[in-house]
Amino acid sequence: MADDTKAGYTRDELMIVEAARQLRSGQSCFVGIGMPSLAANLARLTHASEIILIYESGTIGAKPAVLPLSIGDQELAETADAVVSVPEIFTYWLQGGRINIGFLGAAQIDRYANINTTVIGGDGYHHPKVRLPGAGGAPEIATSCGEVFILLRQNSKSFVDKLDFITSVGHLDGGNARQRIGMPGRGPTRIITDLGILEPHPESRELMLTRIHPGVTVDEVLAATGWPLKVSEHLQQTEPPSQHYLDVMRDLQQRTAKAHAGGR
Amino acid sequence: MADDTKAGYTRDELMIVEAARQLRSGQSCFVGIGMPSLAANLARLTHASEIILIYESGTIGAKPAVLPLSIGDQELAETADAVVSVPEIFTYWLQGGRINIGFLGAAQIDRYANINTTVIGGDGYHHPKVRLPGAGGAPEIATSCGEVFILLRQNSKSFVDKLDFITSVGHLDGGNARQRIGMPGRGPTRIITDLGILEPHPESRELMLTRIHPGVTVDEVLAATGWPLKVSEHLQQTEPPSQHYLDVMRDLQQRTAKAHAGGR
Amino acid sequence: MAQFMPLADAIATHVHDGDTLAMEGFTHLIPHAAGHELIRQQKQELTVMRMTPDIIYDQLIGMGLVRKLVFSWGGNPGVGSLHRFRDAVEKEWPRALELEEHSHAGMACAYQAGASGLPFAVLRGYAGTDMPHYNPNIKRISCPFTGEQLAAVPAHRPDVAVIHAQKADRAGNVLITGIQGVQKEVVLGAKRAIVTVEEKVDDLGAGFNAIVLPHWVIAAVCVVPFGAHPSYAQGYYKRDNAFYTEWDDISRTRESFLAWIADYITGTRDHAGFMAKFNAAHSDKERSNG
Amino acid sequence: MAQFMPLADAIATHVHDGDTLAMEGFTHLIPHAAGHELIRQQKQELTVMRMTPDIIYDQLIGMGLVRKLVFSWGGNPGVGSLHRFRDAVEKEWPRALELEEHSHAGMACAYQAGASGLPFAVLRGYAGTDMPHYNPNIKRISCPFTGEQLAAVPAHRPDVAVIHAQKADRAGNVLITGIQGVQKEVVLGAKRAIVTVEEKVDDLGAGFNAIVLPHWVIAAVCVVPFGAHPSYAQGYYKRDNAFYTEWDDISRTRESFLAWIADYITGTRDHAGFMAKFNAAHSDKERSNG
Repeated sequence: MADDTKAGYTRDELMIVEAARQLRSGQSCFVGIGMPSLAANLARLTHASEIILIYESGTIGAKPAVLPLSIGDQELAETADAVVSVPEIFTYWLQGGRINIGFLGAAQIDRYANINTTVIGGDGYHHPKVRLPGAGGAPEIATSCGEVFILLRQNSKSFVDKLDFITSVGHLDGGNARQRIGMPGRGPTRIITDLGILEPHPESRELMLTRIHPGVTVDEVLAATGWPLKVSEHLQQTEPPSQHYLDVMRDLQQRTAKAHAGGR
Repeated sequence: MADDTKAGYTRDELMIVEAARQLRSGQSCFVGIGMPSLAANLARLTHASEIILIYESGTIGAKPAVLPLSIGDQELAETADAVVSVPEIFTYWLQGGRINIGFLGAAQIDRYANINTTVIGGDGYHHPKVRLPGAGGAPEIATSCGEVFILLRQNSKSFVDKLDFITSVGHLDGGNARQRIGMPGRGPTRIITDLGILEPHPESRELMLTRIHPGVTVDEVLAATGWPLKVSEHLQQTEPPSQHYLDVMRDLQQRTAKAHAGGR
Repeated sequence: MAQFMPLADAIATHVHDGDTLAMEGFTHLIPHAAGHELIRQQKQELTVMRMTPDIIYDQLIGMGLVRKLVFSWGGNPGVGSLHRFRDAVEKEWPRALELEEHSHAGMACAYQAGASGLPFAVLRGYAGTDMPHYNPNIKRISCPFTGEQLAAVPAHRPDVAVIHAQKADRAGNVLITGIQGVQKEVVLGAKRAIVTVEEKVDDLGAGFNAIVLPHWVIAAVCVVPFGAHPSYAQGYYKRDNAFYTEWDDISRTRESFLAWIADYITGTRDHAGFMAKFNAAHSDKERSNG
Repeated sequence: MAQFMPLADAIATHVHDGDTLAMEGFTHLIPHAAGHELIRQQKQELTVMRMTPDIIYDQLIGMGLVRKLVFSWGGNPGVGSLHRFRDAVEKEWPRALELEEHSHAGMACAYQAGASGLPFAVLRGYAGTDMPHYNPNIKRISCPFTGEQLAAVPAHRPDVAVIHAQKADRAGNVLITGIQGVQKEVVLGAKRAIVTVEEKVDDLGAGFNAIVLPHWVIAAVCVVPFGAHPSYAQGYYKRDNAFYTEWDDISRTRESFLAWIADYITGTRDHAGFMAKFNAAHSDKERSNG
């Protein structure tokens, strides 16, 4: 975990706020549990009150007062505009092209934003060192959403030269590879980390560092990346998070902790 | 329409009662509007109280107090165990193999119980003399139900040597033709008419007259059939309808007429 | 995002000459008011699709607005023939009508494929029938695992879907209650969707698992009371079975059909005008019959 | 036709060694009580399928009852790893575990195909991933109209489906309220279905469009209050989030896992016994923590 900075917020907090700031009212957003859910709900509680949150449990337009601990929490069902079956959410809504933004995490990511959530190390798929949970909804989120945001702490274990397994496709081997294999969505358009933001080059689709967070150096980002990361000629600095966003986020996290503590 | 007989019932009434008697409690039955609906509800109100009626509007386990005038009457929705979408009824329930009995009518039928509800006469499909409503649910009812009962007044216009159009398949050109093209259901197992009952020969699948209604002669049936109809060596006579069945049926029809008269 | 607007504006804005249009409703919730408005606005060269083209399409066909019909059952439910449809097919009046003919299962699966963003649907159907001989949009496909031969139909992706529903809330979320037909599929498979509703409410009062179409998949919501008449709206009014029977007479001749349209559709300004005229005429009739 | 019977009888009657079993529930309504009963009855050589094999399958896998797992996401939701699953894959303890691995969309569509009586499902997925290299049940198929390459997966047709729901009426019709997951599909795609419910009622009180599974698609209905614990049942009890966290500790070592099973599962006679023991232990714990 990143340390508290003098600025009064952690790098994780900056990462979440920055992810939230990428979202806009009116967008439909396919959200997983954890950081993506925190970022999307932060956006909903600040500048993007009309954002539409969709969870793969079939809850469409969920407006949870506290963050869900599972993808199918009753809080999601109780606040949703509609609850549909899991097959329907994947066919009519995701594959049907109704989702603007898909939010993904990953265990590993490569320079073309392909991701691995399946196995790491050992002797390949059948005898891995670490067996991860697997694909979940990610392969088709990566395929069918209008665009994909990836939210991931940056270090050389997660940002790797070569994936142990391609679970979900980013830009494959770059260029127009997605179009070539018939993928409707634009794929990952930004990788939001605790150090900065990476975006695919418009032609090669190789990830470039386009923004860097306050207090982070380019060398630090390069050291946290398992390939020779390209840096944009127009590298910009991320806006620090406003106190309002920090307050809303921390309040949401506290409400969540309180609500789930009395679980039994 | 058939005349009243001395027996105190019409041939149409006998046809309906005979169709009802073919059904059993616990069977799931895919029902269309008109005579099949009357027969199936008569069965439900007499010996087969636990029969499960399914209408293509998505109403499963409907128990209408009066007969529906359309396949999607509110009476069906209000009395059903479940109301599902039209795609679901055709995929999960019909194609899913959940229906024991499908009830069909027809404009024309041939000796292998193939049926036509599309076009008659004229210059073929594109310039017919009579344009009929078309297929509706019939082709897949004929394909996927455990077995199919066909309910149809018998005359040489409807029982024809050659169909103008094959809308739904019975036994095609006979023998094991259904199995050959991969149809899961057994197809039409009985044709219930106002003159008798026709059943497919166990091997050739050509329809044979196996039962004849009281007061009907074999010559009369042969004259009402547009091909040289085979007659079973073991031809039997249909049981006359009991007064109880006639009473229940007439009461249902009266209730229906009364309910729908005050329509506006 | 759903915008509330008068029905005339929704039709004018979202339906163009030459569009492919699907107005669905399975006996229940048939969007008749929207059909009437198409006639008032004389939309031309339409391709119309519908599982059960009943009175609503008989009217469009009789007025010559339809170039092509994609369908699976074309009758007057519980009554008999659709005379305008038959006249178009049998006599090419007022114009020839191109047909693309499916089974109900084929249509339902094609709508599902449209909603699912797939180019085609697979079903076990049509085998042995004459239907594929006349419809090139019915093909065979092999299961890559078992080799079983199945049918394939292309997805239905209409330009415009039109449905009727009971309620919309202020945001434009729409609730359908009762027999739901293929309405969700046609809305999600279409490029634009117009929904007419009985009323606008503060709160849909929808329980878990109710059929709610979120506002952001709908282009226009129009409040049109009795918008499904002579079809019905569960919880609002019953099916006008008598009118389905009357339609058999009205539509039987070209003259009586055109007179009825002139009187009731082009002779009224909107659906409220239609309903007022219709109710007045039919209460007179009942009196004269009484 | 649904028969009411004790859960132990339903498992004994309808689940056989070597069966393919799908116990579904998407976070909500996971049939944990039925999973425990499989352990008590030591069913062997099972193939189990489930989109999200969480604690319920971690237990079956840890007890060595599972030969093969068909799945799409194997973690402890909101907590982390499934340690028994990982131990089986990484160390083959207590036995090697064969995997058939899909995406959620692939699993959902395979269940739909099973319910639909089709041999396979089509989806736009898996392209470019390594998943087809390790799962021969992911193939490519061409659209016969557009030529687009899509993915195909075979239908899921388990021998037995097991789900949990809120209510059954006297006839055995079952009502599911809230997040419905793939429960309808798995029941309709299975050869036999066992449904555990919170309670038996005279009248389901189901509105239009509620999720009702009719009695005649179900083999056995078992009244098992708290049958989804530590998952939740909308309207009855909340998710026991604390136990999901505790499971991380319990399941981390083989010894602590086996001790817990001996204590809570094989050491109790049925689910009522389990819940009594569980509640007693956890109220003690809360007291000792307090």
